Amino acid sequence: MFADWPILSLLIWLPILGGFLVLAAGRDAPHVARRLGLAVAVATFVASLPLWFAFERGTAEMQFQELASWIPAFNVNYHLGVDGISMPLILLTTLITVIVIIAAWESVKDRIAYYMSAMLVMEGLMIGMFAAMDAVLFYVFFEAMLIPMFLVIGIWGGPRRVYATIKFFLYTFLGSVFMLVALIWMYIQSGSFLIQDFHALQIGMTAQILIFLAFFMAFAVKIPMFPVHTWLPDAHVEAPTGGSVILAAIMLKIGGYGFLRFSLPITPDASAVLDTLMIVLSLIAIVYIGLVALIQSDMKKLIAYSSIAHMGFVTLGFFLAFYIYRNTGDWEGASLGIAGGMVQMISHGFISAAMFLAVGVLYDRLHSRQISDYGGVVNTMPWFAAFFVLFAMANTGLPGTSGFVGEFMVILAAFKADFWIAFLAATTLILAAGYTLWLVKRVIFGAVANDNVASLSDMNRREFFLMGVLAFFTLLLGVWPAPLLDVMNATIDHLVAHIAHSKL
Amino acid sequence: MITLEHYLVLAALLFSISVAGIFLNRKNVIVLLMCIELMLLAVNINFIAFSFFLQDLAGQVFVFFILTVAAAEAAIGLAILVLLFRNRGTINVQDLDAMKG
Amino acid sequence: MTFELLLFYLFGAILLGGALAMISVRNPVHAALFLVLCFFAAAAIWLLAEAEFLGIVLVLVYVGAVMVLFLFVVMMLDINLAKLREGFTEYLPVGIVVAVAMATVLVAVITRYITMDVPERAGPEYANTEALGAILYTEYVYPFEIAAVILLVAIIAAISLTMRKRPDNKSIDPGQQMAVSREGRVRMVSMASEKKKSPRRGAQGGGADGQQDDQSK
Amino acid sequence: MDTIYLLIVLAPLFGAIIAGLFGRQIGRAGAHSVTILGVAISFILSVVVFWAHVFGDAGVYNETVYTWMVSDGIQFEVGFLVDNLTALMMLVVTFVSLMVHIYTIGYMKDDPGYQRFFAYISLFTFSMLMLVMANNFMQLFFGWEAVGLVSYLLIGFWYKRPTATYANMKAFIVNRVGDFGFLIGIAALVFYAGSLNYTEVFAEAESMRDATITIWPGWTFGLLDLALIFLFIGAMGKSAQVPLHVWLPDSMEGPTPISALIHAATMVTAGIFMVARMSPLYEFSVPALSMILIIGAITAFFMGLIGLVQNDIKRVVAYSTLSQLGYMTVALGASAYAAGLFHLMTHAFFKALLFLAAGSVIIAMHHLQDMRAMGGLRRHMPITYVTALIGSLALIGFPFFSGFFSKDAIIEAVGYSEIPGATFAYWLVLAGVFVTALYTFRMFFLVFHGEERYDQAHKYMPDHGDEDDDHHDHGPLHPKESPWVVTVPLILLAIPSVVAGYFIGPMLFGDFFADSLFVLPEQDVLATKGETYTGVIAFVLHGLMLPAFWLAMAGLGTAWYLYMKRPELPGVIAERLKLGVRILEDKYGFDRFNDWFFAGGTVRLGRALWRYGDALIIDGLLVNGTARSVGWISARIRHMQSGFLYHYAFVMIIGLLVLMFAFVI
Amino acid sequence: MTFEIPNFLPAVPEMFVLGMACLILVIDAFLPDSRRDITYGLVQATLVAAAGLTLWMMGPETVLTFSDSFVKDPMADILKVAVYVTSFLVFLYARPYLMERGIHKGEFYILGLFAVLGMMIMISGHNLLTLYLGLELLSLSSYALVAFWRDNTRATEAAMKYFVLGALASGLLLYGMSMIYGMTGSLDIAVIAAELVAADETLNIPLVFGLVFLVVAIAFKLGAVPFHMWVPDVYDGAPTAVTLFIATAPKIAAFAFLMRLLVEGMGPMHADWQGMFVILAVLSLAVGNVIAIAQTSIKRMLAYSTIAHVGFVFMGILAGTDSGYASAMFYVIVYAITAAGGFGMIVFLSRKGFEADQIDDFKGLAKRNPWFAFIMLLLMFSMAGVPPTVGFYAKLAVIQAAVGADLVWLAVVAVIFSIIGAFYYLRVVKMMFFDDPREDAQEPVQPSGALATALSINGLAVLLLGIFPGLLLSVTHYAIMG
Repeated sequence: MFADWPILSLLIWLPILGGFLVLAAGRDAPHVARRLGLAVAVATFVASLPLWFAFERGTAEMQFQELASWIPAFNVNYHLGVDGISMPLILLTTLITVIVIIAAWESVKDRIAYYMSAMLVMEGLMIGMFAAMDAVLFYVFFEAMLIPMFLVIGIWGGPRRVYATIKFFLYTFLGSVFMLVALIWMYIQSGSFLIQDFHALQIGMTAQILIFLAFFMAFAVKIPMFPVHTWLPDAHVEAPTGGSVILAAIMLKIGGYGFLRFSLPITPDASAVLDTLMIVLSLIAIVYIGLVALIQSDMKKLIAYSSIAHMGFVTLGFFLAFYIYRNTGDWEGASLGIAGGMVQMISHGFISAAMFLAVGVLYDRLHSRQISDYGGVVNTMPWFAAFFVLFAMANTGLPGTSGFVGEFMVILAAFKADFWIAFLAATTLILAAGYTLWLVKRVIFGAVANDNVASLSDMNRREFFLMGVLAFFTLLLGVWPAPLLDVMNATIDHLVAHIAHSKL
Repeated sequence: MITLEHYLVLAALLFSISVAGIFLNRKNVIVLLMCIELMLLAVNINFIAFSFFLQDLAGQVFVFFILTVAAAEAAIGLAILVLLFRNRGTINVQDLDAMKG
Repeated sequence: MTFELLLFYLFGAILLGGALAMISVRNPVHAALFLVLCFFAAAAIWLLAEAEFLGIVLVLVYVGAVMVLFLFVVMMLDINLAKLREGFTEYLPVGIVVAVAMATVLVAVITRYITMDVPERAGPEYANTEALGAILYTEYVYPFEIAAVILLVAIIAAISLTMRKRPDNKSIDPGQQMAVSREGRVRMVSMASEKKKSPRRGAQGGGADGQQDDQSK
Repeated sequence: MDTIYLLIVLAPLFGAIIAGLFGRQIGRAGAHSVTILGVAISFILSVVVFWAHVFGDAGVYNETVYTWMVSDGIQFEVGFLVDNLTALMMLVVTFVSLMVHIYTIGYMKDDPGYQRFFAYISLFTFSMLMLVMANNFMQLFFGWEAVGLVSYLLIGFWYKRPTATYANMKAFIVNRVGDFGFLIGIAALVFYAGSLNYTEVFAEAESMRDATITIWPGWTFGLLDLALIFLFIGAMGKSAQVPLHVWLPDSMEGPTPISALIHAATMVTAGIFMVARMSPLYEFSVPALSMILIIGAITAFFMGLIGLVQNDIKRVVAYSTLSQLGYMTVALGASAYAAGLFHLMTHAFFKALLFLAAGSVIIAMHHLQDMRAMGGLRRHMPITYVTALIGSLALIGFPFFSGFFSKDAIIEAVGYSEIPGATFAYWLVLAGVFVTALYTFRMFFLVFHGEERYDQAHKYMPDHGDEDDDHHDHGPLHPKESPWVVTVPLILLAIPSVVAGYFIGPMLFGDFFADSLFVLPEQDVLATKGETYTGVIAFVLHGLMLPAFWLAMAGLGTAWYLYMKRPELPGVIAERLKLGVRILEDKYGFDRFNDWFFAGGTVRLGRALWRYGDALIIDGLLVNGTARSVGWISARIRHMQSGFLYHYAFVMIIGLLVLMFAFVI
Repeated sequence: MTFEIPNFLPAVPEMFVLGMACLILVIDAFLPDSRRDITYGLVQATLVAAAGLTLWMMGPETVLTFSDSFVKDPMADILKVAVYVTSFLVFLYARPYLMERGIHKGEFYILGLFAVLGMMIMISGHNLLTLYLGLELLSLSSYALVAFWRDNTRATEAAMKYFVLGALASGLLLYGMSMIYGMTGSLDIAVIAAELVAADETLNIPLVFGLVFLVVAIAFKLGAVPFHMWVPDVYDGAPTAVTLFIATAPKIAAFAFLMRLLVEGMGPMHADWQGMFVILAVLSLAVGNVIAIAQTSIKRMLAYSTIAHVGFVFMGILAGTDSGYASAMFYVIVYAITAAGGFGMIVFLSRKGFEADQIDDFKGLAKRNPWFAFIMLLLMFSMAGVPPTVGFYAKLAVIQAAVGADLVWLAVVAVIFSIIGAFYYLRVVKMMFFDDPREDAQEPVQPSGALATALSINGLAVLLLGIFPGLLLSVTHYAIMG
C-alpha cells in the first residue's frame, strides 16, 4: 500500500524543511530546538519504516519511484527510487540521525538550534543522495552535504577545526568534481542523466578507465581509501561527537554506495582492469592503516583510523568480483564479496557510531580525548565500560556482532580470488584486536588513573538509551543478518550479472 | 599609384608607434592620452583607406563617429587627469601604484 | 612614382616622424604640438583618399578643439618636467623589440595578404560632404543619436568630475533655489508688543532658523 | 530433541543475561542461583542426551536451527550436530562447568564482581556448547571466538591489576593469531566445497585431496593440506601449542575457577576437539598430521620442562596443562583421535580437580600462590590434600588412575604411527612422562608436605593493584580447610579422575566414536593396538611393563628424593645447571621475543608508517604540500600585478602578439 | 535617394531610458542634496518601467531596424531584463553607501542610467558601429563612475588605469573592426557573416588577423587573462558602490557584445576563435584562481574570482554550440546576480569611514548577524559552484558545453582550478562562521531597510534558483535557440 506514496520525497524534505523550522523556531529557545529537532528526526525515522516493510524482496527493480521533470534543458529529472543497496542505507541514515540528535541533547551547548538544523538538513540531503536515480540529482545532494558538515565541524569542532574542515571540504570537493566531468561526458553520450541509462551505455576501454578514475577520485576520497584518507582522522578528531557519528556512520558509506552504483556497473571493464589496484589499496587500508591506528594517542583518531581499515573491507569486497572471475572462471563468490561489503557498511554504521558516541560520552565529562588522560574508567563507569567493551569487540569483528558478518563474507570471497588477498585481509583479526583492545586496556581497565577519572559519573539515561539502541542493532545484525541479506540479494545478484557483461 | 598597402602599412606603423608609446611612457599620463589619440588616428587611416578602396562610405561614417567618441574620450580622460593631479599632485605614471598584487 | 605617391610618402614621413617625436620628447607641450603635426599630416593623407570632409573635420574640430583642450590641460597642470625623462632609455630596448615585432607582424600580414584594386578617382561632381551627410542622417541616424548621448555623457562626466564648489563661488545653486520654502525666506516673528529681557530668538523657532543660518553662510 | 538441544544451549545463556544485566537487582544469591540453575539444566539434559546417544538408539542429529543468512547460494546456518563425540563433550563441559559454578560460590564469596563472574562463566558455558554442538564452520568459529571473548573477560576479571589486563589482551591477541589461521582454513574449505556445513565439506574431502592451489607462481600446494594446516593454526592458538602457547601461563591472572574451567578443562581443548571433529579431513592430509604430531610433541615435552622451575602453584599446573595438551595433540597427529579425546576427557577431570585444589590452597593461603611460602598443608586441609593427590596421580599416569589409560594409549599409538615425525614424537612424549611426574610431585610435596613456610608469605605476595578485591590481612597465616562449596566439587571431580579411565575399552577400541571419527585403515594405529586389547586389567598389566610407567615412577621418586629427602639439593642442582634453568625460567625467550619483535615491532612499524607515510608523505608533502605550493605560487605571481600602468599595457600587447603569432602566422 | 522612416517600435525601451535619463538629469539639477532620493526613485522607476516595456514587447521573432543596425530578438530582450534587474539591485545597494560617505549625488544614478543605455545598445547592436558606440557609452560612463568619488585618491588612480587601458582596448577593437570591414566591405553583422561564408581561402589570414584584435578587445572587457590587469585594481580602487556596478551588469552586456560580434558576425570563423578562447579560458582559470588565494582584500579577491569566472564563461562560448552559448549566458547572468550579492554584502557591512573591504572584516559575522552570514555563505558557495546553489548549475552547464565539444581535458583543467577557487571562498565562510569578530567590530550588525531586504532576496535567489534551476536555464535556451 505504500508503494505509490511519495515516501522518498517525504524523507528528503521533511528533515530539510524541519531543519529550517527548527532554526526559525528555536533560535532563542534551546528547548524548543531540541524537542522539535527530535520530533522531526523521529518522524523521519518512522516515515522511513514503510521502506523496509513494503519493500519487495527478490527483485532488483527500483522501488518507490518518483519522477518529475526538473531541468528540462538538460533532461534532468527529479527521479527517486531505491533498491536493495540504497534502502538499508536510508534506514541507517534515519536511525543514526535520531541518535545524533539525542546525543547532542546536552553535549552541544552553543547554538543548539543551528546544530540541530544542520543535522536535519544533512539527513535530508543524505537520503536524497541515496535515493537519487538521476546523476545530477545525486551529485547535487552529494555535494550539498558538504556545506552543513563543513559548518558542523568548523563551528562546533575542536581546536584545529578550521584546518580539518577545510581539508575535509577540499578533499571531498576535489574528488567529486572529476566525477562531475565524467557524468557530463556520459550525458553527452547517452542524452540522459538517468543512472540506469549510464549502466546501459556502451563505453570504450580508454573512456571507461578515465571514467573509472574520475569516480575513483570521488568515492575513494569519501570512503576513504589509502592514500586519500588523511582528511578523515583530522575531520573526526576535530568534529563534535554528532559530526563524527554522521561522518563515520553514513558519510563514509556514500563512497561505498558510489562504487556500487556508479563505478562497477558503468565501467565494468575498467573495473576489471584496475581491480588489482583497488584491491591493493584496500589491503593497504587494512594492514597499513591498522598498524597506524595502533599507535594513536587520541581516541577519536584511533577510531577514525580503524574506520578506514574497516572501509578497506568494503572496497575489497566490491572489487573481488573480477579477480574471482579471473581466478576461477566463474562469478561464484562475487556477490558474496559485494554483499559482504554492503553488510560491512551497515554494520560499521552502528559500530563506529557507537564508538564515537562512547568517546563523546567521555569527552563530555573530561574534555579530553587523549588516551593517556584515562585509565580505569570501568571503576567509575561500569555500564559505560560494558558497552565500550561490547563495541570494541564488535569493532574487532567478533562473531555474534555485526562486525563479524561482513568481514567473514569478504574473507571467504577473497580466498576465491587469491590466497594472499585473503591472508592479508584476515590480518585484520589480529590488528583490529590489537589496536582496539589496547585502547580498551588503557582507557577502560586498570586502576583509577587520576582524580578526573575518579570523579566520572556513569552514563545517564539518555546515553544509556543511545548505546542500548546501537548495541541492539549490532547484536541483532550479528546474530541474524538474514533479513538484511534478503533485501540486498536480488539487487546484488543483478549487479553481478550486469558487470559480467563486457561493455566494450 | 597609392595602393591599399601603402595606407595600411602607414596605419600599421603608426599603430605600432602608439602602442610602443603607451608602454614605454613611464612618466607622464598625458602622453598616454596622446598616444591613444594617435592610435585612433591610425585606425581612422585604415577605415578611410578601406572606405576609398571599397568605394563605400560606411568607413568614413565610422571615422566620423570615432572622432566624436575620441573627443568625448579625451574630455573624460582629461577630467580624470585633472582630478588625479588635484588629488596627488603628480601625473607620473610610476606613482600610480597604490593598488597592486 | 606619381605625384600622389610622392605626396603620400611626404606626409607619411611627417606623420611617422611626428609620432616618433611625440612619444619620445620630454616636454608634454612639445608632444602635443607634434601630435598636432601628425593630425595635419594625416588630414592631408585622408584628402588623398577622397575623404575631404573628414580631413577638414580633423583639422578644424579635432586639432582646433581637442588638441587645444590637451594643451590647455598640459599648461594648467604644474608638471615637473625634469623627472619626466627618467627611465625612458632603460626600457627602450624591450619596448623597441616588442614594437618592431608588432609592426613586423602587422606589415607582413598586410603586404602579404591584402590587395585591392585601386578604384577610379571620383569626378569633380562628387561631393564627399554631401554624400556623407545624406547617409549620416538617414542610414546612420541611430549611431548618430548614440554619438550625441556619448557627448552628453562626456559633458556630464567632465563637469561632475572637475567642477569644484569654491568657497567664494557666487553662482546660484538651482537646487537650493527650488528647495526654498516660504518658511525659509520669510520668518514670521511673533513679538510681544513690549520688549522683555528674554533672548532674541525663542526656542520654538528651531528648524527654520537653522536653514536660514545655512543660507546665510 | 530440538527443544532439548536448544535448551541445553540457551539455559546458560539465559542465566548469563539475567546475572549480567540485572545482577544488581537480583543480588548475589540470585545471580548464582540463576546461573547454576541454567548450567544444571544443561548438565542434566546433557546426561539425558548422552544416555540417549550412547545407550539409547538416538542417531546422529544434524539439523538447522535457523538460517543465519543466504548469500551467493551459500547457506549460512546455525544448527546442531549431535553424535557421540558431541554428547561426550557436552557432558564434560556442562559437568565441569557445573562444578566450577558451585565452587565459585565459595571461591569468590567476597569479590565485588560476584554477579559479573557468574554471568561470564555461564556465558562461557553457552559459547563452549555452541562450539561443540556446531554442525558448520561458521558456528564453530562463532563458538571459537566467543570462548576467546569470555576468556578475555575472565582473565581480566580483576581489571585493576595491570598484569591481568596485560594478560587478557595478550591472550586475546595470541588467540586471534590462531583464529586468523582458522579463518583462512575455513575460507579454503569453503572455496572448494562451497558450503560451510560439516557433512557437505566432509563429503568433498577425498576429492579435495587432489585439488591444489598456487600460492606463488611455481609453488603449488595441496588445497586440503593448506586448509588443514591453517585450521590447525587455529587449534594451536586455542589449545596453546608452541609457539602460540604464550598466553596460557599468563592467563593464570584470572580467578582460579576460570583456570580450572577454561584454561584446563574446556576451552583449551577446543582445538583438540576441532581436529578430531575434522578427522574426515585430516585423515587425507599427511603433511597436516605430521605437523600436528611434531608441534604436539614439542609442546608436550618442552612445556613440561618449564613446569620444573615455576614457583607459582597455578603456573605449575598451567605448564602441566600445556604439556598435556601436547599429548592430546600428538595423539591427533598419530591419527589416534579417540585417544586424544579420551585424554581430553580424563584430563578435563583431573586437571580441573588439580586447579580447584590449587584454588582451595590459594583460598587457604589468602590468595598467596607461591609454593615457597607453603608446605605441610596436608595437616590443615585433608580433603584438599587427598583430592590433590588423586589428581596428581592421575596426571602422572599412575596405574588405575584415569590418566594412566589415556596417556599410555597415546604413547603406544604414537609408537605405532608411521606418520613422518612419529619417532621423534614418540621419544619426546616418553621423556615427557618423567618430567610430568617430576614437576607434579615437586609441586605436591612443596605444598602439602615438608615444613610450614608461611612466615615467608609477605615475600611472595602477588601485586594486587588496588586493594578491594584482595582480602588478606597481614597477620600470620592459619590455613584451614575450605568450605563445602569448594570441597564438594573437589570430591565430585575426584571420582571421575579415578574411574574415567575404565571407559577405555569402548572409547578407544569400541565403536563409541564410530559415527564421529574417521580414520583411514592404513593409519589406524588404535586398531593396531586394539588387536591386543583384551580388557582393562590386562591393559594395566601390560602398561606396567612399558617404559612409560617406569619413567613415571622414576620421576616420582626423583621428586621425593629432591624435595622430601634432601630439600637442599634442588638449589645446588640449579646452581650447577645455571644456563638451563635460566633458559627455562625465561620460557625459552618466547615472551621476550614476542614483546620485542611482534608487539614492539608492530608498534614501531605503525609509528614509522604513521610518521613517514601519513604525516610526512601524504599529509605533509602531497596534501599540505600542494596547498603550500599553490599558496607559494600565488604569492609569487601576484607580483605580476605590479600596479604600473605600462606593465599592464605591456602584458596586453604581449598577449595580443602571442595570439597573433599563434593563430595568424 | 530614398529613405524609409525606420521602425522605432523595437527601440522603445532604449528611447524610454534615454528620455528618462535626460529628464532625470534636468530634474536632478533642481534638487537639493537632501532630496536625491527623488533622483534615485526616478531611476529605479525607469528601470522597472523599462523592464515592463521590454517584457511587454518580448516576442520570439527577430526584428531589425535602423538600417539593420538594431536588432530585437529574444536574447536581446532577456539580456536587457537581466541588465535592468542587476542594475536595479546595484542602485539599491549603492544608495546607503553613497549617503554615508556624503557622495550621494544624482550623477551616480544618471551616469549609471546612461551606462545601462550603453549596455542596451550593445545588446541590441547589429552593426560594428552601433556595437562600438554602445561599448563606448558604457565605458565612458564607467570611467566617470569610477572617478566619481572625487576626493578618493585610490578611486582616481583606478579610474586613470581603467581609462588608459580601456582606451587602448578600444583602439585594438577598432583596428580589428577596420580589418573586418576592409575584408568584408560591410559593417553589418549579418552581411559580414554572409561574406565570411562566401569568402575564399585567401582572405582567411587577414580575417583571422582582424579577429585577433576583436577577441583581445572582448577579452579585455570581460577581464580575461592576460587582458585582465585592470580588473583587480579597478575593483579595488573604485568606491564599492561603483565596483558593484561595473562588476555585474556590464558583464552581461559584454557577453551580448561577444555574441553579436563573434557568434553572429564571425560565427563562420568559429574554428579560429575557439583556439584563442581555449588559451584565454585556461589562463583565466589559472591566474584568477591562483592569485585570488593570496588576497587579503575581499574586493580584490572577488576581482580575481571574476577573472576565473570569465574563464568558465569562455568555456561555454568556445564550445561553439547553441547550448554552449546558452550555458555561457546562464553563467553570466548567474555570475552577475551572485556578484551583486557579494559586493552588496561588502556595502552592507561598511560604515562611514569603514570600508569592510578586507576579508578580515567578515570575521565572526555569524556571531554579529547570523542571517547575513548565511546569505554570504550562499553567495560564496554559489561562486565556488557548490550545489544546491545556482552557481553549480552554471558550472555544470559550461562544463557540459566543453565536454560536448570534445574538450574533456579543458573541463578537467577547469574543475581542478575550481577546487583551488573553492579554497578562497571557503576562507570567507571560515572567517564568518569559525572566527571571532575583530576587536573593533564586535557590535551586532543591524539589518536596515531596503538593502537588507534586497540582499536577503538576492541571497535566497541564489539558493532558490539552485533548487529550481530549470526556469532560468530554459530561459537562456530560449534566448539562444528561440
